[in-house]
Amino acid sequence: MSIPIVPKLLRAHLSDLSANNARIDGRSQWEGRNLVVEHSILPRAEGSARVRMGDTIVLAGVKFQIMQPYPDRPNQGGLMCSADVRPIAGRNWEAGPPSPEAIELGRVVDRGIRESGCIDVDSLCIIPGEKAWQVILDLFAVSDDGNLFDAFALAGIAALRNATVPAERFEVGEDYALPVSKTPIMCSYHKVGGRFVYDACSREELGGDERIHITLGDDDNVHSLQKGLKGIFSPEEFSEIMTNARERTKELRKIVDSM
Amino acid sequence: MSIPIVPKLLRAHLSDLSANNARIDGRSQWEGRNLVVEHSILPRAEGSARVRMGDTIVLAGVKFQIMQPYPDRPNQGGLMCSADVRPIAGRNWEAGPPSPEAIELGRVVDRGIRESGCIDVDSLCIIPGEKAWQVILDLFAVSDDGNLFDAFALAGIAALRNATVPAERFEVGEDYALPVSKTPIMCSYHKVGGRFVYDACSREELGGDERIHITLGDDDNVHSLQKGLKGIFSPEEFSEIMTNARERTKELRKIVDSM
Amino acid sequence: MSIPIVPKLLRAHLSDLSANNARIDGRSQWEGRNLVVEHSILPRAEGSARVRMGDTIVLAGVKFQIMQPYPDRPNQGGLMCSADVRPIAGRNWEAGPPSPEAIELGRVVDRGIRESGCIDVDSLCIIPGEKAWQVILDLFAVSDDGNLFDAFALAGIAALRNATVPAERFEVGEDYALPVSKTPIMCSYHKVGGRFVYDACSREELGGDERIHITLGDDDNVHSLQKGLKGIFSPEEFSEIMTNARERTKELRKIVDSM
Amino acid sequence: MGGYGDVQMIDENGLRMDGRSPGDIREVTIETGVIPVADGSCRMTWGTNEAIVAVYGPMEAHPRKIQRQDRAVLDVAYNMAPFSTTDRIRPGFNRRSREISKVTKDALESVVMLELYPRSKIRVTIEIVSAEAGTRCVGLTAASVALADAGIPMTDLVVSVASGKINDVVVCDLNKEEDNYGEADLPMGILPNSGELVFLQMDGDLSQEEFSQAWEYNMEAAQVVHGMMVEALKGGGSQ
Amino acid sequence: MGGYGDVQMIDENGLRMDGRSPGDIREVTIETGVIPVADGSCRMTWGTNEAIVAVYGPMEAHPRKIQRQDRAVLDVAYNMAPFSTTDRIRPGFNRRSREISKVTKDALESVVMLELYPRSKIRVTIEIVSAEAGTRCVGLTAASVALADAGIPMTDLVVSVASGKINDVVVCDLNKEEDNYGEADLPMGILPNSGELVFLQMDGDLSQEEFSQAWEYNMEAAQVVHGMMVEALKGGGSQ
Amino acid sequence: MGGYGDVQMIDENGLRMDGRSPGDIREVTIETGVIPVADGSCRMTWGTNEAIVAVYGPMEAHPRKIQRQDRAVLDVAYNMAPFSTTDRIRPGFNRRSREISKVTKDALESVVMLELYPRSKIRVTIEIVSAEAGTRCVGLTAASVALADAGIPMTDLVVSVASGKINDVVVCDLNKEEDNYGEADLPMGILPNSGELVFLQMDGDLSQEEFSQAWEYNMEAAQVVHGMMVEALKGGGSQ
Repeated sequence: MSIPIVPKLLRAHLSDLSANNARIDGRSQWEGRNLVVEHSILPRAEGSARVRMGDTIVLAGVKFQIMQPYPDRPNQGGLMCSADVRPIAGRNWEAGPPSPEAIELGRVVDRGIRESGCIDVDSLCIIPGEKAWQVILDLFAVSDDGNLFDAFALAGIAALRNATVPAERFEVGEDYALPVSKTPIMCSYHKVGGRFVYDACSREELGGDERIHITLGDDDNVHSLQKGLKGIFSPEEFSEIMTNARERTKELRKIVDSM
Repeated sequence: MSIPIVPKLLRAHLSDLSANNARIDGRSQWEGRNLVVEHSILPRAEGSARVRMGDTIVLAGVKFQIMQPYPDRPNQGGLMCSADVRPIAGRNWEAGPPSPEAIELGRVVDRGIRESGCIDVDSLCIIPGEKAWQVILDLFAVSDDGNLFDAFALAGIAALRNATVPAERFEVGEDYALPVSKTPIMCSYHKVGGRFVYDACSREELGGDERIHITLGDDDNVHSLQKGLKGIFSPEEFSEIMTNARERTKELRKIVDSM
Repeated sequence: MSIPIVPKLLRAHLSDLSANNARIDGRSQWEGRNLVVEHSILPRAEGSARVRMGDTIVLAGVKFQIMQPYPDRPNQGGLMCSADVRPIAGRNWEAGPPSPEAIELGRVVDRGIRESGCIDVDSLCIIPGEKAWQVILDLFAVSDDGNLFDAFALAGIAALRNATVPAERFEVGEDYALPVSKTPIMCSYHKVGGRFVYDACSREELGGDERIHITLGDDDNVHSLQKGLKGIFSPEEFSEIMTNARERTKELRKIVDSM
Repeated sequence: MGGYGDVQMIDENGLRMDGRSPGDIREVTIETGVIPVADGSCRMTWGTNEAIVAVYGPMEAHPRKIQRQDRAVLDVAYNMAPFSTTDRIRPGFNRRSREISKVTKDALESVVMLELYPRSKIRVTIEIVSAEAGTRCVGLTAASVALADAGIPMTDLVVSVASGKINDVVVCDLNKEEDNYGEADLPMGILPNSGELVFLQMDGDLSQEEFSQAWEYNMEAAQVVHGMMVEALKGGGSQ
Repeated sequence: MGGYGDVQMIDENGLRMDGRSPGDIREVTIETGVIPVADGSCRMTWGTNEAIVAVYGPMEAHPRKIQRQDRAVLDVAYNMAPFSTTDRIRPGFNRRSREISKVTKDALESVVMLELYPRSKIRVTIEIVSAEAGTRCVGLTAASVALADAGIPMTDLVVSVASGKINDVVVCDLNKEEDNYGEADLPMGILPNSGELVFLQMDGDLSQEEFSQAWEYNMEAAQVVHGMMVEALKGGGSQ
Repeated sequence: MGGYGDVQMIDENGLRMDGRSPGDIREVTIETGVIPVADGSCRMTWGTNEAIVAVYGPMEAHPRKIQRQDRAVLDVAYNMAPFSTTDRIRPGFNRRSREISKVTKDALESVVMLELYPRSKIRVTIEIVSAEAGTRCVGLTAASVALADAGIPMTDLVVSVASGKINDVVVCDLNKEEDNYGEADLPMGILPNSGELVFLQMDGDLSQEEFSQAWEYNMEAAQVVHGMMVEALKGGGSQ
């Protein structure tokens, strides 16, 4: 990703807004953007979802491959999560090998899903020691207006819950729905104008400081955290966003679970 | 390939020549350059050819490997065609991974040969499902004075017709001549000074517009087409060069078939 | 490696010193820097050594993998030697794929060790045709104040002599000391101010010309030579440094053999 | 081309397995303004193909060495998303995509009025998120719509269509099953107002008569699709 | 996290297999000035982890396009040497190392006073030559010592520590065996003077109560390590 | 080096399998001006080795950061074509080729009068289209002929020859079969007028006496080849 120069004016403007408890697009501190989650939208994928949060749009597609289990875990399949932000998604994203930003994106989303244990890797075994399913979750950004992390995480879990194991095509039995037992949800907070806000848009990302990503599970357990970018935060600030994340993840989980 | 800046003077000069039905090296519109085709010139290759068209010189070498057939085609071997234009061939060709120009070159020549069906991939089977020959045709530019496409295609089919399957070295029977049942021939046309000419030299390529490559088989059937570079052409222009290609490919096929 | 511009002043200074039979750090023509060789310093490696020559510091680590022997040499294991000079070692070393300088370093050190026959590759066989040990020697520069070649070669042979074959961890028998039957030693000479000196420091490398690397075995046999960098030398000059190398390698071999 | 086996793909009435006549194309939808952050964009479905295209620019061309004093540079990338095909595609370098990017760029450069924007860059990114057969045609057509949506002046739109051959019959716009058994493929990029061409590829085996028929089908189909493009550009418009 | 199996890692007295109490850290040593040719350096051992860090700069930033008019750029690379682990690591590109390099850079940029050196570059190279568990913490902590050793002004040192969970018990600073069976890992980068954070990651499974306990352990351990860092910087000093 | 087995490569009369005496070289041919578009070129066959070399320049060195104010930069690449060996070589990065490119460049820089062309670049490309044994020597020798053919001033030509050892006998210029069983290889790059060296490598096992013999053979062979180089440069000449 090419790094845009941050105009001082934008930072000053965001500070002023923040001092008046306002945001650049009129939202309140903890308010998310308009959210639309759709599934089954990619004809060639075994599971798919499209998430739109304001002007941020992402796709997620699930594909399956047959792998040989690792010798020390003969009964387990695998989960691979790959995030790609290609130049289509915004003028600052460039072609070429994955940027550090894209690598971080993919790894943070991967950890949230993986560590929640929502996919039981033992259930992916076909023949112990010989064949197992590898689930591949590909996250794809269409339009980046900020907070790709949450959009990817949401599309990812929605696509997994939408996925069918293509056993017939691989001639190893009948198709069945991929068992996904939990619904990990990520919420991201950016420090903008000196305070943290939920679901930053791209201008807030551009003129802001550090961001914190929190993934919580069905029982409010913490599955993944990540602080990104330059910035210092206090335990009190963290406590405040963690409290918000507990509420917000519940709301989002309802949307995914009802699909 | 580094892209040379096209001098406006050259374009103007080519236009003037064209208006007078002339070309920069004195040839007529459909006239090819001096052509020499030699074979058996590379001691380590199982088949080889050298083609010289004016100051353009290329080599083609055929090597064989044993591959496992693809599961869905257990009786078939494979053909791989790879074109490399390294810095030796001209001052604008640079080292590094293959340029878009070199990739296009290799793929267009490959398609012409492959789609003609001149190599019967079923004849490359050694043991069904286990072993088959992979034929590898490597095209190598020594001197690029324009129209590498035709030189590569001609050297490629000549080298294939010159090739011996090295069964003894691989301990799978006796050596035999690679069966090549047809002789696909490519003819290339560049738009220079507003009209198409056959077998452009490098100055014509530099000061010209689009190019069209036509590969015809023994029976005049079309096996491959490609339009390259910026430029617009009419159905009538295409019809004219197709007519020319039907004549010219017959002449070139005679040269190859008589070797 | 980024190439620093050589200040003419440094070259002139080195010439003056040379004319007075002196060196920039006060040593005589054939005098090496302070040398410390330590072993067993890397807890995760099966064999290791640290060499400090003046302000040049390197590490060597030996790891083992199980490989399938090559079909034509079913009773042989393998030796792989890899040298990496990462940005930690000096301000002119840069990240990225290995530079030509680093490739040359690794290959020259590799040849000296390999060609001496100090490792009997037949002794690395576990099950003929099925399993054999691959010995991997990784050379790692911590601080480059010149003459990484000799430091790497010395650390390399010391680490190999320190190595234990981890047969128990791989469940193929009991651990045993890697048999290393010989002690090849490299000595390097740089032309500085018009004459060759032994064990150049980085300022001598920077302001000098060509370098010559000589690896001699236990019986003074020559196992590897390499001339690097721009420069012309006479047979007489070569004869002089070869004579010196015969003396110096004996001294260094004593240090390694006594460990 | 595949072309092996003796699967019957044309019935006794001359109709294809999906009910189309030889000259018919699949269902097509076109939508503009689908990427809010882009200067122009287009989503096009064609059968179960889906291409999404973004246009950014004209913007500053950097690094400066890629700038041209007398015109804009056009940066065109065609890519297939990992989930766009039955077997997942590994991201990364790919000779096929490089070649399609190049010929698509060659076609678009023939119509975009680059000389209006010296020293600048226009970036066109074509992403195939669902692939059936004929993705290069869908991508090129959608790209010309996205350029128009971005307000970039062009001498004409480009309509790209392919015809081919199955069971020795020439047909227009092969679908996936037809493509598996196809004996030839002739994609063209057509300027609908003049009937001229900016893009042409072909592989397989076509006699001169078959070739003429395929050419004709493409020319006719281009007019049909062109109508839909114009309609979409009237109705949609970038946000 | 691993977390499978029912190996018992805590004894009846609440002590761990290496005799530590839940809140104890492993043995730590810190040495500065260990790389003669660098502007600042640090070798830190932590259990059988060993990190070596070199700092070069401030120096000219080139190529010029990476320069910033109002501050220095900080170039941070974290890498594991091939012989640092039981199974050899192949040199080359590695997504894990790229991510750790990025978050380490993000943490250090939060304290280094980059605005003092416009248009220049400071390069920090972290090499793990022996890895046990917690290498990213050791690398970040050693990097802040090496920066101080190079005389680069910082608003505070960074101390990085991780706590985790084994056998459903929260413990500080997992060693290798504990890590193999660990159920969670919470590394933090703490400013010892203010108790604020510049680095935070976590993966695994922690209830809100467990999370608070792990957080607390890290805060306490940071004070212990901070004392040793200050001591090393007094005693050692760059050559 | 191989060096295993007990194949007899020297007969009772001290002759080698191809009839040569120990000090003899294989047949050599040299031709200049073989690449019409290059500024200088050379084709050299040596046994069944064939090297083709092109020289381009002096020309503008770009990007500007590679320029040197006081001399030309010399860009040297050695490469083996895919069909040059019994087993096909995959194109692409190759540590062996990189090293040979570097030592060849080091050798040529020692004789080319680079200071005559400040800020410019001279490009030397060596392609081995048929390989037997000793390709680096053939490439270096042919490169110095191609540079002369391009009219680039040099203080001397470079002649490169290798001697080795088979069956414990030192012989000059190993052919392919000898190389398979060879016990040592000593390639040298010799200035024929002064007897000085610009290139030296060696691997294998040579006693000090054997080493002296191999050295002597190389010096003698260099004079023979030098005569042929001078002859070719008189007769041929670039187009």
